[in-house]
Amino acid sequence: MEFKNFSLFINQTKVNRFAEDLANGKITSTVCKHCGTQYYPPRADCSSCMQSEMEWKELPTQGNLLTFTRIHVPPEHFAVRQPLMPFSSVQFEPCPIGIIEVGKGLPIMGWIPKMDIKKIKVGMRMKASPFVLPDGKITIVLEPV
Amino acid sequence: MEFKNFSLFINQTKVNRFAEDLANGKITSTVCKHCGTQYYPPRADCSSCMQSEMEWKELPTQGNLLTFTRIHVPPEHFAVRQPLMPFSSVQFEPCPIGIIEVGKGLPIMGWIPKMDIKKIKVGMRMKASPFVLPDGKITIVLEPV
Amino acid sequence: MKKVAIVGIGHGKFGIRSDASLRELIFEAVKACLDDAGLSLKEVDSMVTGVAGDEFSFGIQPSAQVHDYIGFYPKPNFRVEGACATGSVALRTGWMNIVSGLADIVLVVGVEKMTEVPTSVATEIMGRAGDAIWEYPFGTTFPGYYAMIANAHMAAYGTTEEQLAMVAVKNHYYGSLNPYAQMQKEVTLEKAMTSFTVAYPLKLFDCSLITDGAAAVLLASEEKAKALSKKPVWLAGLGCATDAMRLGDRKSMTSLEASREAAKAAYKMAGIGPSDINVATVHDCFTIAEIVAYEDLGFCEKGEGGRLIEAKETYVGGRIPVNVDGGLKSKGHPLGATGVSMAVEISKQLRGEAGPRQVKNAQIGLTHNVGGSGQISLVHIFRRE
Amino acid sequence: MKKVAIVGIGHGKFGIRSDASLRELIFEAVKACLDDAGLSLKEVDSMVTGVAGDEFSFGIQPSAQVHDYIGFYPKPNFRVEGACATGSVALRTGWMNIVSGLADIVLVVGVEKMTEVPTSVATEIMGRAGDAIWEYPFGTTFPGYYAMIANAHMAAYGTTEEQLAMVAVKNHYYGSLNPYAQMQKEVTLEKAMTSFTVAYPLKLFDCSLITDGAAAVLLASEEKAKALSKKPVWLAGLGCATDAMRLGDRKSMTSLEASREAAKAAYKMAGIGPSDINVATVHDCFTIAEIVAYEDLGFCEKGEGGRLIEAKETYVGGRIPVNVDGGLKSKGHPLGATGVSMAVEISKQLRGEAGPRQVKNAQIGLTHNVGGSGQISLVHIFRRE
Ligand SMILES: [Zn+2]
Ligand SMILES: [Zn+2]
Repeated sequence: MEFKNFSLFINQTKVNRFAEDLANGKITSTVCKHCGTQYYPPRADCSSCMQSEMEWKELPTQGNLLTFTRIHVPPEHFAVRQPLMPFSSVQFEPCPIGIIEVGKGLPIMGWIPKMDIKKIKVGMRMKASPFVLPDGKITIVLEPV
Repeated sequence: MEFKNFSLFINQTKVNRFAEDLANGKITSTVCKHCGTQYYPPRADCSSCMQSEMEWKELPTQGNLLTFTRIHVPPEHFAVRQPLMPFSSVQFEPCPIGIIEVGKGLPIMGWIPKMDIKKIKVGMRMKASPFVLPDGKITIVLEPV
Repeated sequence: MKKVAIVGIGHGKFGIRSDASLRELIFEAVKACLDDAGLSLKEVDSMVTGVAGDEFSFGIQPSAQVHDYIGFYPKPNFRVEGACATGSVALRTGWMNIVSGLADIVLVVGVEKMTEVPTSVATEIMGRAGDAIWEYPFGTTFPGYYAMIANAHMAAYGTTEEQLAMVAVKNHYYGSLNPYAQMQKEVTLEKAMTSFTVAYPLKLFDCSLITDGAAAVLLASEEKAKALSKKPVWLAGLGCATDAMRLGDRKSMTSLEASREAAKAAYKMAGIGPSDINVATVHDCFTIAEIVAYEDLGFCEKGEGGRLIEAKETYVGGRIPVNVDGGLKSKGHPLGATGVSMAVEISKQLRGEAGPRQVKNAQIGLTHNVGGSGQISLVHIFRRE
Repeated sequence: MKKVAIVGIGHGKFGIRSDASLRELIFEAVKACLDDAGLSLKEVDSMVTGVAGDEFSFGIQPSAQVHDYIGFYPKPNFRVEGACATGSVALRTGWMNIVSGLADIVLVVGVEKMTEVPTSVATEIMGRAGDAIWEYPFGTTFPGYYAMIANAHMAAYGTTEEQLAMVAVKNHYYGSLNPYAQMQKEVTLEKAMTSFTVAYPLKLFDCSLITDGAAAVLLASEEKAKALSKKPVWLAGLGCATDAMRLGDRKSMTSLEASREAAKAAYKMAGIGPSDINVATVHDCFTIAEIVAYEDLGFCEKGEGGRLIEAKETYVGGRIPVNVDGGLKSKGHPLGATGVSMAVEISKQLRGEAGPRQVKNAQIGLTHNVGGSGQISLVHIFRRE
């Protein structure tokens, strides 16, 4: 699984294992072996202690919604005329997105495909899961628990 | 005739009449009505006197070759796999380009489709002419006189 | 520390400028600026160019397009960039040029030519002003980032969609009085409230525009400024700060820490506080951004921004007039030009030349300019004396 | 004027770094730089980031990727750009930061991640570093611009293709002694002469490479430098100048006026002349560029550059050793990093830490960094005391 299948643009990073893990059903973070700081999105280097020995660790997947939106005017790669726009059921119903906090300083961004925007509330409990799109790309979805 | 047919990227400029003139067989410059400075490439504004009233004037077309090259590793828009690479006869014979000076401070860049690179010499007398490509794009060629 | 003043201002027409290229837009602003200062380019020592996007300028080193076209070479000029705060980064760099002794008179220009690329491409370029690796894959856009700030702010403080729309109503009103503004018509609260959703809850009238435009200011050392100008506008405080790249990594989702830090630095340097400001231009790329700016700059308490606009305290005549040039919202937001345009407007106000938008006896003004979704923020404070 | 010194240097491995992203490359250089200085980021006041291309960094405000990843926020950081001279623009801006009094310790970083885009796209991006409107439509590339300079120089002064190749031979030799260089093998004159033509008359070995890499330096005020460092390297002269955008509009086709002007300013500020320089890194994006630089910097008379390399006067032990770190040619040329990398190398030389490449008792060094096809040039002079 190439990292680009998640990131769209970039394939070359020391944390490209993330996409592989995602394809295997896991949302992973990195933890600094020296000072214990945990990073999501994962980082290959620790900005707390400037060391670069990290280990991979699966994240908790449940947390409270920090915020959300639904983008009706999408950028180039998500234009509605493109068949690949993820989770777009009808032309004028793009999918909401949001950010949940699964631990202190551990925010997970994801699509919220199953919810009416009016029913999404800041603070609601949600769960993050990997999701493989029909075109082979891989991403993350959030749903209420 | 859209300016982009000459410039490839940009259509929006105060001097877009240049492409129109080129399509009509003329290489044109602008001349400042206040101080008489002549500009090629044409400019809508005079950097000598900071005024913006210009008139269009056809350029002399003959001059001495200032320099030249032949680019064998072309950029994206001129890649040999593209059918539009101008004046490319065989895959490994891209066309030379050069700059002639048709007056003090009036350099014209152009393709030199008819010459063997070994026969091109700095200082040789050449003539510039507009040239319409098969795809409708318009450019400038240089040939010895 | 040496003193630096603005001794010349120039502003081109903002809008969809399909008549002009980037370099031609700059020429208009530079010409106006030199005329205003009564100087020629020969007297200028150095230059700083603010352009936010290579992809908008069709090439790296857009600064070369500028120094070539206005004929400034061989003197120093280079580009600075801080996304939408680029113009203020240019001003900061121009100030450093003079105070460090490298130059006495510096031309600071900002420009962006955004409408030559298709709107969806412009939306993508700006969407990647968040984190291109970790946010953009979720289809994020500029309105999207600020919509997430809006939803968090509404949940935390009860800010309403009406209050957001009230910012649009104010800024369109003042835009209608600014001949350089892209939008020169007023909008009603009802029209703003019923416009289509761009990124929930932000509607069309909550969003600034995609704009072509340029602005320029001439900076001078104290000695030169006093010799050259009857109405120098002194740069009294500078602040610049940064924040995490991704919204989710920020200390707060309802304020911009970079703005709070930049404001703190600028107030400290100027030796004043928020209540001393007579007029301000703040970064209203979206209506929620103006409300958050009220709070981050100390014009009201945290969470009170919505109520500040509701009480019309940011109109001329109110407690603290904000964006009475129309703001990014109505004047337009050509990324690299915006910060310089803000300095032009505050200079007009402090000189008493703002016409129907004039804040009476304005002595101290402030500009606030944010890049990306808050990764950088710059605050500048200007004084008449 | 206040004095500023380099008190820390850091250099990542240059090359095809498909193992690392832009932000990860920067981390390597910053970590090495802090370790060298014996400082932590907490003690650094401000930062300047040099990145040349948005299209290489996949987004505007690449500086935010940097301050986010190394955890530098909320302190000031922004991007500067001058095409291939970006790294030197960053150094100049860092210097201004300190001398203007805004900061005492400034981290200056330069980075470019160029190999993630296809080579033809990289070639296009750099081709548009000339005039995208008036030159690129003729299929111009970076090698193409310098090839035109080469043909003009050869016609005017009898410079030969062999002399060009001799620059490559020298720089590959020194690259083989530099563990951070992209190419670490020597090349023979015959091999260089028979490599394929990239842009007539420039052959493969006349051209620098497409490179990923990062470098960093820490600048400090005089007081801090003396307290922090046993071997501060003083920035004694700065020069920055510009030129017309298009080759055809230049006063000369055989020299870079921007370099001549920048050198004049730097020599004047340092109070020295070309013959005082013990070691130099010059902008050899192409072999002809190094020969032209010899002349523009005053290391030889106009037109004598070819003969200077032929006489091996720019080797260690020669009259003026140039690019004894391998130069852009062999070390690689990650646009935004190059100028910072040059400052790192000169610092090593002046500290006496250049190992097998050391110029004996080097006291005064010079860096020369050109942007685009000569639209901007920066010259910096460094002293041991
Ligand atoms: Zn750690
Ligand atoms: Zn004129």
